[in-house]
Amino acid sequence: MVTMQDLATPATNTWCPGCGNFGILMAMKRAIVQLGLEREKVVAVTGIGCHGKMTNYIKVNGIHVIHGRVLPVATAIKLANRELTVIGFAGDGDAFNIGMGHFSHAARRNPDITLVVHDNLIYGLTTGQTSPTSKRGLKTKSTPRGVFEVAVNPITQALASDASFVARGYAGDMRHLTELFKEAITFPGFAMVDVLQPCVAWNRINTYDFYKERVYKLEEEGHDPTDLMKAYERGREWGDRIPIGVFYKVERPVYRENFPVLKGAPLARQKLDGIDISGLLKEFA
Amino acid sequence: MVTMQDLATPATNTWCPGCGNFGILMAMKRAIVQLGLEREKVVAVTGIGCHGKMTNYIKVNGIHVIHGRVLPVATAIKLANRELTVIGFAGDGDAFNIGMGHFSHAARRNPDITLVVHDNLIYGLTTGQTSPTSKRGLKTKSTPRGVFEVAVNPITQALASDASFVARGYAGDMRHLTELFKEAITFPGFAMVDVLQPCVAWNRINTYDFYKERVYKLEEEGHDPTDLMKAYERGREWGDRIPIGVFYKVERPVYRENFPVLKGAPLARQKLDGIDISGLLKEFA
Amino acid sequence: MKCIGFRDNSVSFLVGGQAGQGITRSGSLLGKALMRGGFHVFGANDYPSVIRGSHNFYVLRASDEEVHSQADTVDLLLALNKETILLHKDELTEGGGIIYDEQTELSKGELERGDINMYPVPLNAIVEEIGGPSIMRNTVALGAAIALVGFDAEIMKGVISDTFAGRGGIIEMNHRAVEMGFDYARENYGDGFRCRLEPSGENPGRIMLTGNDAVALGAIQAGCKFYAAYPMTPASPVLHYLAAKDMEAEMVVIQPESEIAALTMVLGAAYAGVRAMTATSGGGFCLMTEALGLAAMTETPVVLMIGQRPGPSTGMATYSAQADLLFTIHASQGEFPRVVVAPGDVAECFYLTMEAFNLAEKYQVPAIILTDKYLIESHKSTEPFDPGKVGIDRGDLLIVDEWTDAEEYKRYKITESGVSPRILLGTRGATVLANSNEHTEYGYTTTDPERVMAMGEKRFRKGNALKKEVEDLNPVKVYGAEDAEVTIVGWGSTKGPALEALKMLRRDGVKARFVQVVYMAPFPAEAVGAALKGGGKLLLVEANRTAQLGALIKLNSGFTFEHFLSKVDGRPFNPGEIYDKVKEVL
Amino acid sequence: MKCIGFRDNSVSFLVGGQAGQGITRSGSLLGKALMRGGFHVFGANDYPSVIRGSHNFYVLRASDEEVHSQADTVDLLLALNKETILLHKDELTEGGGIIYDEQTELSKGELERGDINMYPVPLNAIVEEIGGPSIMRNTVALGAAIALVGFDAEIMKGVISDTFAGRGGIIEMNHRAVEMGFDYARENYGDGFRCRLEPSGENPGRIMLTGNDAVALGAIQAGCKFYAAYPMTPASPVLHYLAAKDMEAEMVVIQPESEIAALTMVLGAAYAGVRAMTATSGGGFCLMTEALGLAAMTETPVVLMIGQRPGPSTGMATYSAQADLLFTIHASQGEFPRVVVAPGDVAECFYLTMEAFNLAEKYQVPAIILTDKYLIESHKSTEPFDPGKVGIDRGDLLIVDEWTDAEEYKRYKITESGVSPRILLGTRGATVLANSNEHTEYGYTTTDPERVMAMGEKRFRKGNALKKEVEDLNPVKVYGAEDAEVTIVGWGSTKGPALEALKMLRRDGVKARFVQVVYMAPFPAEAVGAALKGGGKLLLVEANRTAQLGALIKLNSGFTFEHFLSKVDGRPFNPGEIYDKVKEVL
Ligand SMILES: Cc1ncc(C[n+]2csc(CCOP(=O)(O)OP(=O)(O)O)c2C)c(N)n1
Ligand SMILES: Cc1ncc(C[n+]2csc(CCOP(=O)(O)OP(=O)(O)O)c2C)c(N)n1
Ligand code: SF4
Ligand code: SF4
Ligand SMILES: [Mg+2]
Ligand SMILES: [Mg+2]
Repeated sequence: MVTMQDLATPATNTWCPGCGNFGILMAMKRAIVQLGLEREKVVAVTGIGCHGKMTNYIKVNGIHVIHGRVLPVATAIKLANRELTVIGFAGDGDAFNIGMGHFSHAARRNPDITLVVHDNLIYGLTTGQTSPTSKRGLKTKSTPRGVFEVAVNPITQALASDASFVARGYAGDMRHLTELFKEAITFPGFAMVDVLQPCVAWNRINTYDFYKERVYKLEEEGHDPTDLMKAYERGREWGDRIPIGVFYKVERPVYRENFPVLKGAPLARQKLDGIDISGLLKEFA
Repeated sequence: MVTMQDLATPATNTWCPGCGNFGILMAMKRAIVQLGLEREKVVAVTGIGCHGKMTNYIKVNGIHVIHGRVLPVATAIKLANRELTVIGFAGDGDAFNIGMGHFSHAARRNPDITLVVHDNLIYGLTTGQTSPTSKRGLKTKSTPRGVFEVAVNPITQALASDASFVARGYAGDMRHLTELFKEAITFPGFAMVDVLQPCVAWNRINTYDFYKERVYKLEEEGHDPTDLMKAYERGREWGDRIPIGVFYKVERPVYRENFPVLKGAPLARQKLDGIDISGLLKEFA
Repeated sequence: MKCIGFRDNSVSFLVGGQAGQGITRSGSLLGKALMRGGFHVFGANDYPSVIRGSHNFYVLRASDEEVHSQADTVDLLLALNKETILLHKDELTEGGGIIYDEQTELSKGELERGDINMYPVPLNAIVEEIGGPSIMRNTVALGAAIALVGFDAEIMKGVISDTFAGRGGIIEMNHRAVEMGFDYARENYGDGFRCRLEPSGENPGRIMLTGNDAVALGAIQAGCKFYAAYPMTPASPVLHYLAAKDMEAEMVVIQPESEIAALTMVLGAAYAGVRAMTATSGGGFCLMTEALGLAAMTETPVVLMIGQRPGPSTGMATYSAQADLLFTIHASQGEFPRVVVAPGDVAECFYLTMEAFNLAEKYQVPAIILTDKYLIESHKSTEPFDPGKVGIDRGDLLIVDEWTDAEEYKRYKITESGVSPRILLGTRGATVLANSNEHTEYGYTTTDPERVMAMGEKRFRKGNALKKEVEDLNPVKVYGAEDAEVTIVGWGSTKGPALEALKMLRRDGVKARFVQVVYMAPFPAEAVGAALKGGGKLLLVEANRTAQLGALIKLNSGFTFEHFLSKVDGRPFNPGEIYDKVKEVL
Repeated sequence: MKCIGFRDNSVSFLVGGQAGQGITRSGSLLGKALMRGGFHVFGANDYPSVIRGSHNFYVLRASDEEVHSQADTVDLLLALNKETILLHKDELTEGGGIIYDEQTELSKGELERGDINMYPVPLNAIVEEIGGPSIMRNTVALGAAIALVGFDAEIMKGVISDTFAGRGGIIEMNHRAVEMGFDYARENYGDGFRCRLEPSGENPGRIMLTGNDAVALGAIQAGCKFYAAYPMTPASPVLHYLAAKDMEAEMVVIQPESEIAALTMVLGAAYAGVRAMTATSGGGFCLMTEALGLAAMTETPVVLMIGQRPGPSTGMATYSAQADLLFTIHASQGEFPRVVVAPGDVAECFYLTMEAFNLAEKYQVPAIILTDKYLIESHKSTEPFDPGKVGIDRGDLLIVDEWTDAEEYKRYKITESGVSPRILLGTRGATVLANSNEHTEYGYTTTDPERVMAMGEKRFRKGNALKKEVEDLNPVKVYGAEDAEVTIVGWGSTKGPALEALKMLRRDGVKARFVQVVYMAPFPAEAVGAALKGGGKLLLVEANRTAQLGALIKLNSGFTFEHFLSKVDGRPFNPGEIYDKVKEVL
């Protein structure tokens, strides 16, 4: 069985002390250990940003891609080899600004992958500009008078995109987050976990203190995660109370069912010798 | 006053006979005439696709851009000169596939522009591939066994993105469409009109007959366009009954209010002489 | 088999009408029939970016020897509307003919040529009699055309049966249309037309297909199992073909949300160990450039076809150009080895696609197949492909169940060749870390100057090895005279017209050579040098304004071109244009 | 004013510590103080892509004559942690010194140099005494440093007052920190350190700023009213600066959802008649390439700054490179004229940004300012900018209320120069149609071969006119000896180290020349030719592996380089490296 030790890497961690990413990393490692996954069968796909360093810090397969492209890469890896557990890690900017174009499409395809959004409501690695999830009024390097736009809401975006598993976690609640990760990873279909992640360097508003006072658990308030309209309503809640937990889940056909060839061995294991196109050539003769 | 005649161009129309785009073109011309807009003060921004030919067929200012980029171009034109009425024309592929990344962001900024989506549920100009709004099961050149993905729903996408005016029209109902266009154009903020547009060449399912049987008007059923949750519910309706009309509208600050400099003359009319950076240089001295 | 043309042993047809009238389809049906009758054929289409209406045409040339391109002139015009007559009458050879509907009203001034034959045929009336759709007028015209050139209606009917297999009624009606057109022409015009294409009675077993078809087949044969592409003219047919054949090809075929998604998906699949590919045109390639660099940095073997069309920007979506060469070679930030290969005919489309997959995997680099609209949408008859000719070479990809080396697996192990062994994801005992940041051998991010230099050098060593291999791969082809007075230099689709021009020059006794540069990156500097030496006057032929291949040759091989034949209106070169230029140069 | 260094009239400092410790800030405060004291300064930072922790450093060099780059060695090390000592001790000049916290434990083996001076200072203790945050240790060290070189604490305090204007408490504490560091060093180390930087007592009125600052100021001065950019190192500071100054600059400043949005927004604003700009680095530029072609085809004047960093792909985000030149020049499908200009110092950043705006509008083409991290993040002191030097020239932009010509307005009117007059949207009596498809003079889509050729030629005529103008704009600068034994050729940020190397060579009596190529597109072939002629041996210096400028020179001007000094570890050239290479070449 894989242990926490097995998941460690020799890379020096360069996140700021106190960064919410530590909580996410730890919860993810625990989830992997508790689910008994083999590290060779797990693939982490990361975008560019502080969150993107995940691939350096967790000893599973990994590909650190370019900014915003976690989802198409992750989708394809899963199609290429369904024996792999594919987990994407994206920043809020990564997922909902430059990567926004992929989000709804991944969701509607419903590949059996997990997307963890390290949602610090800010651009961390590029030193503190506004993110699409930054709330109105947040002062950042690029919005010195405060953000004007209405923030992107990952929960309602996911719902409107027909995502089949929509959840929010909090990096400050490790136990809860670990359980969410386990549920998302084992959920058959596209599972998004938006994680509230304090950025101690740049976001002075959405801090641990901020969340501690506000965060509550959907499951403790009898939320029914199969009720879409209720999910929309809870998803819009952000103020004195901020819900975490599973907003919505529904099982529907996963993307790989679209492809007859995937009924056989994983693509990556298919032999390439003996291919015969002579049948195909007939139509051209 | 501008007349229908004034809005004609010498370009030969190359849409297929019977194409729904004719209805959209006509309704838009009527809306412009009825609103008494000057053609020099209107700008059409078009994407690439059959819809993109709009700029060739309507005698207002126009810029035919690249596939998917109608919204950022339109947003900037309006910021550059608020005296212009800016109307974007995008295809369903243009707006919701390659251009998806801009849609939510335009909506949440709330520039005072109109977006008309020529929603034929197919790729027209590229000869009939699936579009993000193609419904499950539609057989196209790229999905010969039928579309697998859940279709993108422009209405709920717009709602989840906090668009302030969300409507659907039908190219087969010119009078209704003209009124919608007028309302959208005069609405202060980001106004989307998703237009059901039969493509007689490639979409053999969502035809005039298909819509004639199904389309009904929200305003005739007492829909309250200020009720967001009701808007979501109506927005999800697609079957025997398909609603058209205004799903939702709410007035909120428009994007230009974010910029102090826009309180003065339009940017495009600002004089460039006499700029003096000596004050700014002080901090470097 | 007998082919008697007006000026040579080839006959040229032009089928013209409106978009949506099935012009390309008709022309290619005729082509296939002629091919089955023993002839070599080449067919190219011309159409604007319009679904219905607007003028479309298809030129088809047949001969008893290999045909590489359309001709400059038309021998027999199949005019499905009056516009076609007016637009193309001047292209007709003296003695040529026009098949058209008998009810077409042609006023005197409209056709000023007395030197051609008019063949009115009751196209509409016959279709009405049969009770078919109006598009069937094409078939009537085809019937008339083959009658005029002395061809066999049965072969034509056979092609129709195969093409519409399973659609009984349509086949029957079309057969009748062929027959009635054939009979009408026979009866009314007899043997009057002087061009002849009499079949040999033996089908030589060739295939007729487009470059797109050939690239798609090459991908299948190469074991490509994952294809993701966003529609873009002229590359979309690869998507359509593979989507239709995904079961036979055992391939996952996806139309994703954008070109960015397409290439990043391909990259994901390739990282997981699957041969994967995409195709696009210039605008889509722009959007892929960032992921191209990602493939280079992560050393992931992706394959990408570009179908060039005239730019800048949207330009002319349905026309052809060769103006993206330098962009393709330099695309993406930073410096890295890549493969850019430019096939010049359908057979090369097939074999070079296979080679591209091999090189991509052996050197773990992105490989680009650089084509253009004219190459990938034109039909050509060719010998059936030999799958064994190239074979599959996956290089240092280790497919094992378990990693048993004492040393931990290093994705970017520094080796002498620069190539680091790959393994499949999921291999027990090893995890694979790929990284877009500069990285250590294990794949961890680093900015340490020495490590960074070592990794960069490793990638460049691969590039050198790749260059050596390419120099051995026949990267430059030479056609024609050893002792040439003039050497025509070109690439990609200009090969066809250039080879036809060579034929014409040979007939004139001019000693000419054609040098086709096949590999653009790594650039085969030596092979190009060898091919140009002693070639007499040098004439560069490219479908661009800035002589892009010329720049590469000057830079790498030191040759400069005094003569440049450029074509930038989106239309292919005609052989005669090249011929004329050679004559001018000499 | 007196500057006495060890080997020349310059003194070098290195401030080192952890990310998040304000290293760059400290170094630049010191730089500004020295500048106000009459010295010329240059400061460069080095940091990994990490927010907290990890080693960061800043090198600052000051002299009584202009300084163009850092030096090879360090005279005085300000070590805010022990790691800094261990990492940089070997860079110290003989006789150099280290300021560090007195409590740092250095075991014997760790510092093997007996030839340097150790200046322990109670950095922590002083900060504790003041009750300031630990980041204030920097200020104590600065105080000590200026004491050691004989500089004036009051000037330093003045800089602090200005920098933290309005934050009274912070100013006061920092003043005390300077004083206490200063006094401690005076008392304990007196005049022992041999480097001196005694101020002249007169502030010469120079400014010290980065290339990013200068580009931003250039944009403001050029009348840029719209700036949209997606954050990307090293170009983000332009966004930060302009966002902070949007009122003063009267500019709309936007951070949109992606680079695609950024450039298409800029294009929309420019189409509407507003001067508009964006900035990015390689990965973001990849995403902009499609819109770049759109700007070319629609003839919309957009301005774009690229800050190069090492690729491929994410590479090393916070380091420097010059490997995107050929990509930049060839980016986007099709062929079109563009401006690519590469400033080499902060003043050029300012003036060439202004020139870029003018050329973009005069020729209605995209203009790119090609820089790199080293250039745009390093500080340099320079003469205050002269806004009149370049001026604003909007070319054929007609700003009128009404279009009164008898002829209807044609956006793409075919003119002799190739430039078609622009008008503002909203002008009465005229509508403006821009089109990414090939188009007629009015802007309607066309594929007509003659129209298409005419429009393409029109665009190329613009390119020729642009080329002529560029040849007149000082596109190549020559420094140093007329009768040179050796000519160093470079571009962009290598200018600084090259000029420093020239100084060193002059001291040695070597006759050397430095040729800086400023305009990359259109390439000033003649000016380059003139500059290289008679230059003796040619040495190319570039921060890339494939000699990209070398390729352009070979292709356009016919010169080849036998000698190439390349640096690809992301770090800037040191003058000594160039000097050594020249010595080797001679
Ligand atoms: C194409 C591209 N544009 C911009 C960047 C620069 N960049 C790196 S990380 C980042 C955003 C970081 O924000 P987020 O995604 O929220 O991640 P975080 O650092 O907060 O985890 C940006 C813009 C890039 N790497 N690539
Ligand atoms: C970057 C890019 N990719 C692909 C294309 C090819 N293309 C042109 S139109 C189009 C889609 C058309 O569909 P839609 O947007 O729905 O417009 P419609 O033709 O149906 O009006 C595509 C993919 C392109 N022009 N640019
Ligand atoms: S900048 Fe913010 S997100 Fe990044 S490591 Fe520091 S605290 Fe974490
Ligand atoms: S293809 Fe469809 S959308 Fe395009 S013009 Fe024809 S009917 Fe209209
Ligand atoms: Mg973030
Ligand atoms: Mg469509």
